[in-house]
Amino acid sequence: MLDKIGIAKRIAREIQDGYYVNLGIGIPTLCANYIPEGMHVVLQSENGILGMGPFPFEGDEDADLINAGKQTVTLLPGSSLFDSAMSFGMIRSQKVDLTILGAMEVSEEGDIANWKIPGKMVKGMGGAMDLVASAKNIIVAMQHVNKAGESKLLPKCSLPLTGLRCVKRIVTELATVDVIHGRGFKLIERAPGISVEQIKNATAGRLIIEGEIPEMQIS
Amino acid sequence: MLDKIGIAKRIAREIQDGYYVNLGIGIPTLCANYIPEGMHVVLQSENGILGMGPFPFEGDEDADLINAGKQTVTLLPGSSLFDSAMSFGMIRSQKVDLTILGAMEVSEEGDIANWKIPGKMVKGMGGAMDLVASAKNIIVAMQHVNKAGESKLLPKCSLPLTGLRCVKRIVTELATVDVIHGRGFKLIERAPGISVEQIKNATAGRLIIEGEIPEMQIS
Amino acid sequence: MNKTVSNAEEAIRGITDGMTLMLGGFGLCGIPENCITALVKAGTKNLTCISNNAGVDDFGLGLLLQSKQVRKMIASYVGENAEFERQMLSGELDVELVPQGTLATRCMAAGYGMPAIFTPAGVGTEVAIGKEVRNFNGKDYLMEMAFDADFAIVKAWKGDTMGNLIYRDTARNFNPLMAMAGKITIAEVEHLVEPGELDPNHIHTPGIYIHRIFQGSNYEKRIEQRTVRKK
Amino acid sequence: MNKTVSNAEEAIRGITDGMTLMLGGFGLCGIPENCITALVKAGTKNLTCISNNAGVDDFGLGLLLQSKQVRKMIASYVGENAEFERQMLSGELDVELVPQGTLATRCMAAGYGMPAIFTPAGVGTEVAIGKEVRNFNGKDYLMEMAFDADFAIVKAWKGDTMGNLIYRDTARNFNPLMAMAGKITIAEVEHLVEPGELDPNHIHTPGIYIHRIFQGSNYEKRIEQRTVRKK
Repeated sequence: MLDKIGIAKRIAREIQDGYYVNLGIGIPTLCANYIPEGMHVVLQSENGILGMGPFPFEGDEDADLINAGKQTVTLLPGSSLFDSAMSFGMIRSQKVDLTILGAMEVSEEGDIANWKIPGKMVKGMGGAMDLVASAKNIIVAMQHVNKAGESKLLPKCSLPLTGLRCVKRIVTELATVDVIHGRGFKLIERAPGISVEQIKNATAGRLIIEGEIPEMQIS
Repeated sequence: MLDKIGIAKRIAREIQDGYYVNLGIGIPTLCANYIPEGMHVVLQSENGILGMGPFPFEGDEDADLINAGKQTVTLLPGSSLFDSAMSFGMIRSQKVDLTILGAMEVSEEGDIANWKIPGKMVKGMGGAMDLVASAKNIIVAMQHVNKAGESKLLPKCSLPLTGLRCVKRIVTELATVDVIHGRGFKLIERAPGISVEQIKNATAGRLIIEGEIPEMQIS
Repeated sequence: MNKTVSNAEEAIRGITDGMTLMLGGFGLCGIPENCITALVKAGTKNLTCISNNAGVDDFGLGLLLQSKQVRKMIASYVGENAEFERQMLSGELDVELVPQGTLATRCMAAGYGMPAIFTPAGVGTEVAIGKEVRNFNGKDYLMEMAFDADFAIVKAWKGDTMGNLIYRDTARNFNPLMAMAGKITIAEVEHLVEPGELDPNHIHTPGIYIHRIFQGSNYEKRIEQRTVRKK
Repeated sequence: MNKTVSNAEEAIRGITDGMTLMLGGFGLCGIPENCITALVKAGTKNLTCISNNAGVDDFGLGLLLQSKQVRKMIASYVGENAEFERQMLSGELDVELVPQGTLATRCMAAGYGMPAIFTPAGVGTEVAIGKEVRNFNGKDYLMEMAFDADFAIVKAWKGDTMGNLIYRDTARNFNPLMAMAGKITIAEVEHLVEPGELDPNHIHTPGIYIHRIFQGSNYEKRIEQRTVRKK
């Protein structure tokens, strides 16, 4: 079973040289730490940065330079700054190669719910609806089951949707799964030490198992 | 009867302190020379300038700094440069206070034709259709009659239109005339030495004459 | 063409009960601190505020919420504010949640004289309820309307007396968009200079959009999430 | 993330007969001189060119017209070009005239992922023929579609190897809009520098939009209307 860092490491393997990547808050943010050496990737932050760098050294924090999670960050050489309309313009026009975000639920069709739980305080969707509606390649980082032990990979989402038919791949503590439109969740890899049976039991939506399912390679 | 400079001088009186003004090619451009001293006016050029200055001194011409008529120009202190989308954005959102342009024909309804003569080579509308469709205050500088002696102030335009119901005021070599929607051309002023009768004869559209018509004041 | 006013109190003159205001900023970054303080002092009520966030309890837009001056909040994310939650649950405060890109683009549309825009954000979600859905090239889009704001209040780094503005780093965010969108736009800046001191190639907001400008004072520029690494 | 190519010939690789190209510039100001020369040399045919103007007979886009490589021209003003006129009248060349603001905004729409925009320009004129007219708040607007270009070719003043661009004065014009709109975008620059040399606050076109960049040479930067005053 993977921990959060394991999930981040596995997803980082999806990043290719030359990619522009938008990382959501939480596990997705961790992915930045595991981009292979020598690979040149530019991180987009939807509040208006391309070329976001790591957190500043203590004492170098600048209130004018934050990421979409409101954390103080830095700029790397070759970065650029822009307003929010251009930022979401480049997201809508699919210039961002890969978007990694968290989810509460994903359906067999690739629908995603990650912004609202009825009965709980609604904080807002922020940029999530824009990202999922436009991104050409969306990978979800999440737990396979929620704290109540219920599967988060469902035939249909029960929570209010963030977007329709948009998720391509899901990486959880148990498995890597692809969304095959019209068919269901296709099992791609098992997490180290996890059996196909365990994944099956944790998946409420239709799980497609074809041939031998390899174990994930994580450095 | 006014010459071109006279028309430009008369129109310059419409400009108020603090105005942002877009001047078309021809007579409108001349207006810039007659803005009263001490009045602060910012000229917009739709290719991407606010704060356009006079022509450069000989030898200071810069191929990267031209106006919408492709003439070399200069920048005044407080100027700004921007792309064509923002330029027409500020035109469409009516941030430009006054637009002065030429016309081939204007109708009683304020329709304007100034871009195309059937049978002749069409050069294109450039920014004219955007300007007339959006500007909140449009003054036309033109001759009252064409070279064939026909009135250019018509019940309806005969040439292909540039825009509908947009012209507020017309200044010609003979008169200042306002467009009153649903009523016609209202005579406001006579050019020096011109009689109401002469203006009547030169106006094919309905001319409204109410009370004594004063002669224009031109410095 | 000098648009300078002496301070925030003078800048916000004409903002009256029931008006719609746009306020720049993302989180607490690039917010018009001086004008918010002046609005609290003025006590203007029943405001509709369009801003990406709602501040925190004791800073930013949160101050206007504390003093119960806001009737309706239009934002994309309002998570950091307990008083906000209380007012929303009690029904004192109307909240309209708008996807962040939609919020930005509806501001831009107003500034660009475009009555509406199309975006795929929110298709198939509750955001789409009551909105026109239109298919272009096989993809569904929502038609979203341009905002209509009586005043826009923005914060820039540098400005000149003619209203030209330059923002700094991610304090740019919604500010240039809202600057274009207000019927009347107020800019507060950290450094107010004379015309000619800013490079015309580097202006982010041309002065034509700005009606009043002043140099603010005592900027706190609070950091919401101070994240650092060790040297 | 080095997007540098060695020259214009390499930059235009993949542009084939029948493609749609956007070319930046207003008149002869800010045009991609090197790429135009390379396209003439390559002899690519049946191009659809989207550009505000069509150059003059012996410079700019006029060179592509002289060599009869253009099948269709989409522009707002084409007045300075005798060969253009001849080809248009003879039917060799299709011409679609688009209001300048509509042209600019249709480029921006493509770059911003908006399938269509609304503008009042052209309502009630022949430009409106066949287009949807829609009334918002009592005013009529045309719905105009985003452009779809295989390649955009732009000219900037400075650029870095990651594709970040800064334009100079009115040579900006359509360039940043078209840069965002091309499926593949080529930038030629007068000065190519290393990442980190350009101030990120002053970038007009972020590198994400640029696929290939090179430092051009032998810029003529011809002036169309040399207007001066005496010292």
